[in-house]
Amino acid sequence: MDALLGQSINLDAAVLLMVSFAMISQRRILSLVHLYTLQGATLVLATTTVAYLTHQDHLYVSAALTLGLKVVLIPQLLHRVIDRLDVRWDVEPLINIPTTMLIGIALVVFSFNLALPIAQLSSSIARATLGIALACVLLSFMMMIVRAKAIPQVIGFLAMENGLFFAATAATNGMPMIVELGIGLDVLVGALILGVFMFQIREQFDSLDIRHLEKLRESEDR
Amino acid sequence: MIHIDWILVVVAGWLLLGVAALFALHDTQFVARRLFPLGALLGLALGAVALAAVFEGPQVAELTIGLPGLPMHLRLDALSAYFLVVIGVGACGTSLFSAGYFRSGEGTPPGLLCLEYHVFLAAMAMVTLADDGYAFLVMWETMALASFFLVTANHRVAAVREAAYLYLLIAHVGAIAILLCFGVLQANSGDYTFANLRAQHLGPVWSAIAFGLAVAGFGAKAGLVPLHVWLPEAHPAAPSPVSALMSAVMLKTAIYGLLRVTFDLLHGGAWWWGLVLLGLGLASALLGVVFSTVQTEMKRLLAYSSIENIGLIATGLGLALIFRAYGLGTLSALALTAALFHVLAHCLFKSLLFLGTGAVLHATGERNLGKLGGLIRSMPWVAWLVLVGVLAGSGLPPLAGFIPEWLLLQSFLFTTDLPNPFLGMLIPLVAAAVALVAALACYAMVKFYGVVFLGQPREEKLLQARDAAPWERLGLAWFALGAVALGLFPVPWIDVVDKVTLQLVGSGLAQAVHANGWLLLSPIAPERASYSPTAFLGGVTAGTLLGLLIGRRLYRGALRRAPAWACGHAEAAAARLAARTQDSAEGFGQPIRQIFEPFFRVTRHLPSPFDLQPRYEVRIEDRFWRGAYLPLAALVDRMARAVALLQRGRISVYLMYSFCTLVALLLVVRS
Amino acid sequence: MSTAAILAQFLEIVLALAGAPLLLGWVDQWRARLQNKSAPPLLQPYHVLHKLLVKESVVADSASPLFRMAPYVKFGCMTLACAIVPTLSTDLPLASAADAIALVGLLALARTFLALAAMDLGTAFGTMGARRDMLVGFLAEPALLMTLFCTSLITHSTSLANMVQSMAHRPFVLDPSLAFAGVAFTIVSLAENTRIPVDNPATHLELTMIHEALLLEYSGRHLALMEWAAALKLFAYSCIGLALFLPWGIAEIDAPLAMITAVPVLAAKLAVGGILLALIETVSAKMRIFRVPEFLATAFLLAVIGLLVHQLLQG
Amino acid sequence: MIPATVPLFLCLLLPIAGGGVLALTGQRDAGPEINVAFSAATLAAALWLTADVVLGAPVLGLGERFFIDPLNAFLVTLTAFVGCTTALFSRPYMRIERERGKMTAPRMRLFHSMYQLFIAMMLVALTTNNLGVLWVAMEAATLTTVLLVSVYRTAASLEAAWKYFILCGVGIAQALFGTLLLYLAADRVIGGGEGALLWTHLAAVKTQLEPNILALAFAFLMIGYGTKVGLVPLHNWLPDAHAEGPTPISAVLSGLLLNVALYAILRCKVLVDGALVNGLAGQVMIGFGVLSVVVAAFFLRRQRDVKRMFAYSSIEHMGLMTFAFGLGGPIANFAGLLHMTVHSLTKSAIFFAVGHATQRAGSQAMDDIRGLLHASPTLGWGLTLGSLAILGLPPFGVFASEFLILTSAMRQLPWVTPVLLLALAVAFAAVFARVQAMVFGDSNLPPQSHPPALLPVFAHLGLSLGFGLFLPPFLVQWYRQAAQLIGG
Repeated sequence: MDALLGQSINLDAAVLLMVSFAMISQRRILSLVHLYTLQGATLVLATTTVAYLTHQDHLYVSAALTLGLKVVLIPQLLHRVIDRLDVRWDVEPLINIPTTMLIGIALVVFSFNLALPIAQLSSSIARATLGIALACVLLSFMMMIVRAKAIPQVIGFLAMENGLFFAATAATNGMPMIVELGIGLDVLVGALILGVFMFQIREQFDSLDIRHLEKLRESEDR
Repeated sequence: MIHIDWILVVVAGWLLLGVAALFALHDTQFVARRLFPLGALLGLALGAVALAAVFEGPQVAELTIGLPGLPMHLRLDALSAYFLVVIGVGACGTSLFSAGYFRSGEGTPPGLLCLEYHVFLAAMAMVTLADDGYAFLVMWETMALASFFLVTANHRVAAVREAAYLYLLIAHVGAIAILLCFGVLQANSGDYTFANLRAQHLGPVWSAIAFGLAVAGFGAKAGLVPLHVWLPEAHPAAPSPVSALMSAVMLKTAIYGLLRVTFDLLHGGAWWWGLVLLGLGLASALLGVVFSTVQTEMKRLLAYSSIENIGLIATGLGLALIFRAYGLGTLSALALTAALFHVLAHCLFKSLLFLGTGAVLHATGERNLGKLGGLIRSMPWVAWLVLVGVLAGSGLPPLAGFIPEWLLLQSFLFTTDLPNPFLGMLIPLVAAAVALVAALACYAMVKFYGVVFLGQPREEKLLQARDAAPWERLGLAWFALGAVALGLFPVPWIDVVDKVTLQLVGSGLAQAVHANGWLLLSPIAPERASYSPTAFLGGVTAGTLLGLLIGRRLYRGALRRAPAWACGHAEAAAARLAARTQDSAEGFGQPIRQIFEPFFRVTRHLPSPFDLQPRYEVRIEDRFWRGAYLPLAALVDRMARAVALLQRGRISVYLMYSFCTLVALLLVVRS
Repeated sequence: MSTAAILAQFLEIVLALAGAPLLLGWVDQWRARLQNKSAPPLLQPYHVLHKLLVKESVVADSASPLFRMAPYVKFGCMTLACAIVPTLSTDLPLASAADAIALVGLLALARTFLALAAMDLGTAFGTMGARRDMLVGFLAEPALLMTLFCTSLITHSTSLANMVQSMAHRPFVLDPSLAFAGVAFTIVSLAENTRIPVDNPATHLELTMIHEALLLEYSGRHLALMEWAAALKLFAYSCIGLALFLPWGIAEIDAPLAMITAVPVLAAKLAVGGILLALIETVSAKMRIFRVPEFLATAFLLAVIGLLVHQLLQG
Repeated sequence: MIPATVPLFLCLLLPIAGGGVLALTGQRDAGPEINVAFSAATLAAALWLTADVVLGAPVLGLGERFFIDPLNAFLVTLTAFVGCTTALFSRPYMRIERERGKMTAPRMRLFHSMYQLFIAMMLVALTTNNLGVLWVAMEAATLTTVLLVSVYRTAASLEAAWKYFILCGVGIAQALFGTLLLYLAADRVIGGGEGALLWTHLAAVKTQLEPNILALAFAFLMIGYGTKVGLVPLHNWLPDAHAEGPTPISAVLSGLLLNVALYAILRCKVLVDGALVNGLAGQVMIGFGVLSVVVAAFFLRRQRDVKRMFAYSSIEHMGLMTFAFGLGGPIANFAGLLHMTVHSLTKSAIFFAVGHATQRAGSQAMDDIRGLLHASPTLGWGLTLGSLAILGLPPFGVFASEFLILTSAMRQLPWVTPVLLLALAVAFAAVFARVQAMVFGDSNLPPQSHPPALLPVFAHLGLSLGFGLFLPPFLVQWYRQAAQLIGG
């Protein structure tokens, strides 16, 4: 039974990776949010499994925290923003999607190879997951690079944070409570601030296209 | 208390004066009439103490300020004492003059000027005392900074600002070179005290590098070609007493540094070092003198002449290095004596000349030679005192300017003793060039004096020019007397220089000179060469008196005053047309300009026959400016433009940077 | 120093002061002869000096004391110059006061004063003359110095007396460096003494003047002293040349009596030299002012080449 | 005898409380004064704490969660001090901003409370012993400053804040991953639980930590915290944030935040150096340092906006410090710490002066600022001396530290020294040309409604001058201990 659960964590990891790829390929912002929610749910699942397997009660707390934060609160927030500003579609990303996918695969290989020696040393139940977590982080990073609008960028940011969180729980059986709490708080505040910002950006530039945010630069003249 | 303590007291006194001035920021009377004379007294004291210290052994002191583990080491040996004397002499006269000069306070409040002025003096004194790299650099840069603020005293004028900027920039670059030089000298021992630097005996390559860095660093301050461009800009920009100090004293601190590093810390070197210095010195001397003859602005003219004199000093140093490299101690001492003598002589007459221009500037408000003239009638005091400076500056006997040139030429005549035939062939050419420089300097000086003080006033207002104030006369007289005394009685001063040469090259001229009394200057042996200024002066005076006797006593020919004849153009002369028909500054320099055309970058504007207002204009520029400096600035700009492309405002690109850096770093740590 | 030395010194000065105008007269006479003119009497210069000294001297009212000082100073300088050049004897008290370099300095001093005095009035021709004179000077002085250096390199001394002495004592050899120096020296002395082809002492055309332009404003005793000083200068130059390049017949420290023979020898040398000078002035034409620098530069180069040749042969 | 934890908690809780109080009262007229009061109180507490640490042993607080040794004690003092002077400066500055209508009552409230919280977060980051909490505090400090930078709500400030947030957020996320890896490594040695994140425990076992993991961890930490230090090429947020935020914030960003980030890197470097023998961390830092110095120097050449220019100069100096710490060794570390101090003091002083100047000119464009010396001599001299000091002219402290850095560079990697010196020369030429144009000449600047707060400027410059001329022995001792801790 436990062995099965142990493998289920790897399954969750695989799901997370898939979701990250899906995010890269996804143009519709609404479905991006859904994907993000799905990612959060997978995270909750993984956390509770680890908690159960390693009998660390504080992981239940952090699982609950994740649930509240990343499955309920932040998606709600994003939905509200999307409704208010009604941005449904992202414009064409800066690099076209097939290319991005190819780069993404390369990244996955890279991060696995990077995490390999560590995985062998890791004492945790799911040692393979570290590479996947790293891959998720890098993929979301790339997503932030290629997306041209504010909201997808933010979602990328949050997804990256998810990857980190997954690494924290799955690969190291959870960080100390206080840190988890702190991280959670920061994410929450950050998300709120971002929400506020997007409204302000909207009213300043009446668009969320971050290509408008290129005023501050080095002048070419002289 | 030993001498070094007294010197520190003087320095502290100067600083106190400066601080005191801050409390009377706008009280010109108090600052000028009370503080500056006190500063002059302190300068006199400094000179006296230092003079006494020359004959003492080295004295050390430590100030517990500076870096942890590296307190400020100070050391007073013959070399530093000698330059302290120069500083004292220069400071004394200049402060006396300034007491009368700072009337209006040029742009900046007089109190502030006073502070900067005295900090400048103190820093120069401390530079010569510093005995470790850190202290030296701190004082060196403080000196540069103080002088920079003095130069910008009149910062409302854009040209002044630019000049000051250029000055500080080059000074800073020079300081960087010096820092690197010390870095090489310490040979990875991590100890920057001069004692340690002296103890390190570097290999030929590294010591050559150190020497090169020293020449670059100190050359930038001294105004050696090609780092001289700041000098003709900054000197005219500064208030005249400051120009006097910078030209007469500050440049000498650079010479001090060069001596300290090359002779003391590096213990001399290969003969080609001397050749390098010789070449640079000659280039500077020639360029300086040629440019000074064609200037049309009196302070620029003097500034270029400073470049020339520094060049001659460097030539002497180079020759000394060559002799030293071949172990010819006495000859090395001879060349070195020439250089050191020149240091004081130049300090005297150049201060005199700059202060003179200051007086003229205040009386007429004109710095353009084309608008001056005939001032000997309205300002006799200044004119006659400056005449002394002019004669000394032209290197004419029996004044102070002649002796260093005499000694230098003497030391050239001994190069037949050199084992190196190549040098033997080279040196005559150098000697010829030096002779040429000396003659051209005379030309420039005659131009300066003739155009400013002689002839007809070129402007109406010059007739109302008021003569210098008593304090100013005092300052001028101080230097004039110095120039005469040093010229007439060189032998006692040779004793002083002797101590320095003993320290640096291990031999001196004192015995040889003393062998034939203190009136006859004969460095090696009387049958070889001798010169007695007093007898010379006596001879000329006797001849002059004879002339007077014949002209005035034997024949009592009457004397009648009449308008100038001017080949029958008397009425023209009367109608002040003469003022226009006499030679202008351009005119007087024109032959030199034609002969040395390749030196200059000349841009002419000639009037065409159809011009309604015909205009003739010649602008003369330094080739180095367009040749070296502007391209350098352009290069920096190009690189800056390239770098600026990094930051184009697009956040995705920024993220890309981070991403790539991360991946690259991961690859690095992985491998 | 011995009484003989003092005597020699005195004799020299007197001889110079007295003989200089005579030499001038001699040269003028010969030039006239060579140019088929009726020659002025030999003593003409004395007459001129006397006349000028008697006349009242007119000084411009705008003239400063410098203007009136200059003639005396120049006269003094030239007197000293004649005093330190060994003409009769090499045993001169004043010789140690100024060596070859100082001699050049002395000449420069005189020149400077003259130029300043000429600029004092600010007349067009005066300043022009000053400029030209300085132009000649800044090339002639180094050349002169170099020629002197040639001999001092040979004699290892810069004190004129010793130079002459050891030149006289060394076995007679044809020294190429001396040849170069000699030619250079001739050119320089032509220029310095305002002779054709550089300048024409007898000209009355202001625009071509160099030396004369400096004297335009002078009259009476001032002019007289100026002329006399010019004569002294010519005398001094001739003596230097003769002493250095034909040093024989000059009395020495150990032989004061030789002075008695030295006087006629010197007179003979000067006579020949004067004739040669007149000859040169006759056969050559005055050159345009801006050719003069080239002319002098040649002299300068010749002198330097002389130095180099010496180095080449010695070292 | 009062336990040393009392001042510690005082100096942590005071600013937090201040944040709370000002969140309620910040909009009042007395807001600035309250701000100053709390900052002053914090400073007092910090001094007390420092005194305890310097006199006695390192302090552990709240179990082992907090840890004060000379290294962070000196940074705590510095932070509290600059925080206090900046509060003093912002008093007249923000008043004028409000009169100009650039600030409104709610914004004043936001500004003041966030200011206090920002100080609090940095103090937490400095004093905590838990690397996780360090990360949390850094993130929190970022969030507060994001709000502070965007306080004007102008398009430019929003853009700046957005970039700041995204870039630093992403960066700091990498730092979290690095921390995670550290935890992973420690997990294997001292087992899980909170102990595995306490720096003291990690430092105790640093030699046994798995080198591979630590190498990776350091890469992530370097990127993460390096972004906040503003190392090229991660620096892009820095000039914008400095230029567009209120000047007091530019002052504390340059003067404090960058230091704290560098402090975080140093703490991690200690561990990595313990685990890795090949001194990889040092080499990486040297690389980043040199790159930053050189690139920043050339950036300086083309600046038009005064605050932007001095932001780049901050990049240059942080690069220099990073380089120094990368070199390691007692002298270099000492020099780095000294440089940290004098740079904070001088740079914040410059920003104070610049703030007043820009307010008078009503523009940040340097072409609009003319003749400061003429308009207000004290202000002009403040800016002039400050710039000369930051450009490394003696007798100011920056020269001393730069001298030490360069000389130790000459010993350890001679080939780098000329490069650095060249960059410094370029920076000098660039900055001084601009400053000179601003201070000299005639001015057209209108008078100001409130007297400028020049006390902070000259207090800082005075200190910087003092550090250049004479370091009191106890200070030297203190620096030495700190340098020791960084692994001198």
